[in-house]
Amino acid sequence: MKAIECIGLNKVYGENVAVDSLSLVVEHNKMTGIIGPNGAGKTTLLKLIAGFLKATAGEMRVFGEAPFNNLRVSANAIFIDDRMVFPSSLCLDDICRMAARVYANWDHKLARGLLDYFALNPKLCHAHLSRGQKSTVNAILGLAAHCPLTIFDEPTLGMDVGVRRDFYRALLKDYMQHPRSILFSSHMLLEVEDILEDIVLLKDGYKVLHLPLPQLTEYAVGLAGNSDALCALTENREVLHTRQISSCFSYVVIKNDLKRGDLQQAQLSGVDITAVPAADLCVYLTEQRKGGIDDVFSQTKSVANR
Amino acid sequence: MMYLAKPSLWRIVKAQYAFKLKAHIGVFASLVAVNLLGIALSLSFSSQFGISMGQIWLSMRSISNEAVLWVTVLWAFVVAVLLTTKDYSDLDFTFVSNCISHNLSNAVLLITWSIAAGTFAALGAVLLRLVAFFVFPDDAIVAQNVFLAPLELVVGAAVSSMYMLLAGCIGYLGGKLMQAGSLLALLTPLFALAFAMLGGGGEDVLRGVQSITGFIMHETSLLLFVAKSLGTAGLIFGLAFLLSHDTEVKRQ
Amino acid sequence: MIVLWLLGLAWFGLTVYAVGKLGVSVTRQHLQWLLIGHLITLLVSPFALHLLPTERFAPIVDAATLSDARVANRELLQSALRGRPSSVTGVHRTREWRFPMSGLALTVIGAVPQLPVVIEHKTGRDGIVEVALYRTPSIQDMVDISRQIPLPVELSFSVNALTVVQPVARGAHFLRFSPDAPAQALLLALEPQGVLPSVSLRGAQVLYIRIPANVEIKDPDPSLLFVDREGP
Amino acid sequence: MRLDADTMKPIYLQIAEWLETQILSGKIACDEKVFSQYQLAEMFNINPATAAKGLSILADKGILYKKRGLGMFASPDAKAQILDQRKGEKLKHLVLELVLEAGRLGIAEAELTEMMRQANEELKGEVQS
Repeated sequence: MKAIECIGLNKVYGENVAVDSLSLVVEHNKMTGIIGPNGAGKTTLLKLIAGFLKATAGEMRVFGEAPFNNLRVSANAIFIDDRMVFPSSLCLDDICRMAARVYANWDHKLARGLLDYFALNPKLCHAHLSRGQKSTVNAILGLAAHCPLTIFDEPTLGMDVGVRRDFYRALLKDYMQHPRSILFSSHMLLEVEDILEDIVLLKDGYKVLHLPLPQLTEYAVGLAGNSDALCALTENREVLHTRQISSCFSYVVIKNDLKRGDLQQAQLSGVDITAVPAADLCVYLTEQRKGGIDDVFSQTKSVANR
Repeated sequence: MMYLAKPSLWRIVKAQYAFKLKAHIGVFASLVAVNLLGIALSLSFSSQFGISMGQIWLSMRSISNEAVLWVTVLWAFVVAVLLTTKDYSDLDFTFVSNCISHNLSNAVLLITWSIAAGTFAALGAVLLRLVAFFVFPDDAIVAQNVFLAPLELVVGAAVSSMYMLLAGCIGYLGGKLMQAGSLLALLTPLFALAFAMLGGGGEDVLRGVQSITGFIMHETSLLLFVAKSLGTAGLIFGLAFLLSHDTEVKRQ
Repeated sequence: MIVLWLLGLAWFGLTVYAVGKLGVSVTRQHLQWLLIGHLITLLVSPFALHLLPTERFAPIVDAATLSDARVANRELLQSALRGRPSSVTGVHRTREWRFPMSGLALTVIGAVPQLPVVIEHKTGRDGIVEVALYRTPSIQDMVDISRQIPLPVELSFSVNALTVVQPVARGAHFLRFSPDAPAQALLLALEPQGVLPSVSLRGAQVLYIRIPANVEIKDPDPSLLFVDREGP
Repeated sequence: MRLDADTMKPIYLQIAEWLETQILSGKIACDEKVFSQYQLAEMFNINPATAAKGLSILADKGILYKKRGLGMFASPDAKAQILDQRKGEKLKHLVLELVLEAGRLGIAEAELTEMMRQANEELKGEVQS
């Protein structure tokens, strides 16, 4: 069963194209990370999926139905972000009770247990919480709702490291006990990559790739060594990232289509072959800037030397 | 695998209504404040005239509860506009909602608030009399219209509630217009004005407005009055609903 | 009244200050209590209204009473002159004084305009001067305002001289309520209830003095009137 | 239990290696049931799908076998297989290093084999004496 299916999805705000002919299929009961730099269209895509926004063009199906303004999709999805609106006069307990009324699978014991664990008094007002506490409460709501489609849009903003770690573990355990489709957007892939199954990488509103995480780690390799040797190796290959380390030594990331012979050749010419961490790869794949930050400094230096 | 929930619209509307009623308790508190304000205004803006009877000066102070009524009508309007603003509007979409359930629960909420406001306004007239007793301790009280008959109170509450509902629906429509796009909100009154100018001057429009208000206000049967006001309110609300049916949830 | 307003204003200001400065958070419970309290006040007020002292009410007169009052107004002096000031319906004896006297001559000082003084010789010689103030209702716009404007006449008696003190000009304040506006719109049609006719009826007054048979009025003022007894 | 986040090795490979080490050290005996993907996910705080990939690598190599409905079990020859594989990998790597170094030093192939033979004899002698 497909949880999400979109074909040629477009979302335009005035001049700004937030989502650009995006096609995506997410199978049900997968934990998928939506990764991309700021402004890649993550939030817009998630809001389109949650049915908050209306697509400008293209088709979008969530559990087989168009999500915009759809009560059935809304009842089966929860959207967690740091801009969730809560009435300031109600306490956390009231909010939980409301969630219990509208979400069929609401797990009250889990909600209570998590609130208790994070030392959040159910009698507290949402308005009186700190930013991190608010994020924690939102995340708890997202977990306890047990929605077939659970969307977390940067849920950890403001949480400190310990809480973040606990939350990731809670998410993983809850996911294993109650498998469901989870979308998790973050620009900090490093922290969450272990618990994700698939990754959708976005850039400028389009999909760069959609791969299971193990495949992503094999997607590219890093080559470090003599620039000349690297040149020979990278000829006719897709170079994803280059970094000049010294005048004759550089680091290149290429798409992993090396054959056994190539590996041998590399080793013989003194080139180190390393795996590229998924988080780094995502950065390389979505880099908008030309070159690296080092180039800025080398340019200013050459100007100064002149 | 988790089963997919089949929500019933009515259940969601009920939950949203109960949630908002509880969440917006401040609205009721403001109603109390407005009620007291109306009473204070009624007391301070009482009309007064004097006559002299030989050596004796007679002064007659007239107190009307109209201030209570109009302040409450204004309250109903403002509250309805407020209900369409982002913070209030997005509240539904935190959890399960669509436009229909959102608007329906708002409608029920407006009806509840209108009935409360109407009742408050009608009973406020009684409280006004009681307060006036103590605020003007030296005045003799003309024993007319002091005691309101139960029927008068009930009819007063019902009629006031309808005024509140109408004001609320107009406010809701205005708020939704504003949310739909500031341009449209700006243009609507301009168009109306231009239309009035071209279509035979302001007097016709005034007469039109009068005939509309007269259609509702000058009704002698309570049932017909309620039916007419409910119909008009429903019409206005329906317009607001159609206007906001395709609105996106921005949540920011 | 101004003091009351100032007090209210001060209370309001203090509350706002306290909430703002001391950070007293207004919780839902507070608001609930405020709401419940106000609702109870509203619901109780119709009953509380009935507990108010009736002395402060100025009753509305009906057409019959009005015409009675008109007749009484016209005929008070006449009937007083005939020795029966209270014989007309609607005439009230509002004040009475009794003064014991020793001499045989009484001086009445200070005639007040609009206050005829009628003197009657009693048949007995009990040595007591009885004074009574009679009046007919004052009606303004169908409201009986007599009670609220008692004639401020004072009498003093010393050494066989009765002094009528000039009434001090004073005001009477009335409060009236308009009918409930929204209910009126409908109920007016149900039972027509026009505006009260604007009648202004000033009540007539008579100071009626009864003196013992053996007492004479000294230096009779031309404005003093004497009971003109017809028959026995 | 934690995985080494600093290493460049993908997690599923680390899982596979960890399981191999468990088998080598005898903590998991032959024909014994190994951890399920969910147990592994819990232990290492990773997605169960990633853990499953680690298991499937071992299954592909024949170190684990699947019993339908029961889970994954260590093969009877799991230990030997792992030993073989590690030997092969390590030795191959060392030999490559040796050949590369010899090339840089300009040592001919015959000389290199002679050196290896000598080293082997010396070792034997030491062991005997």
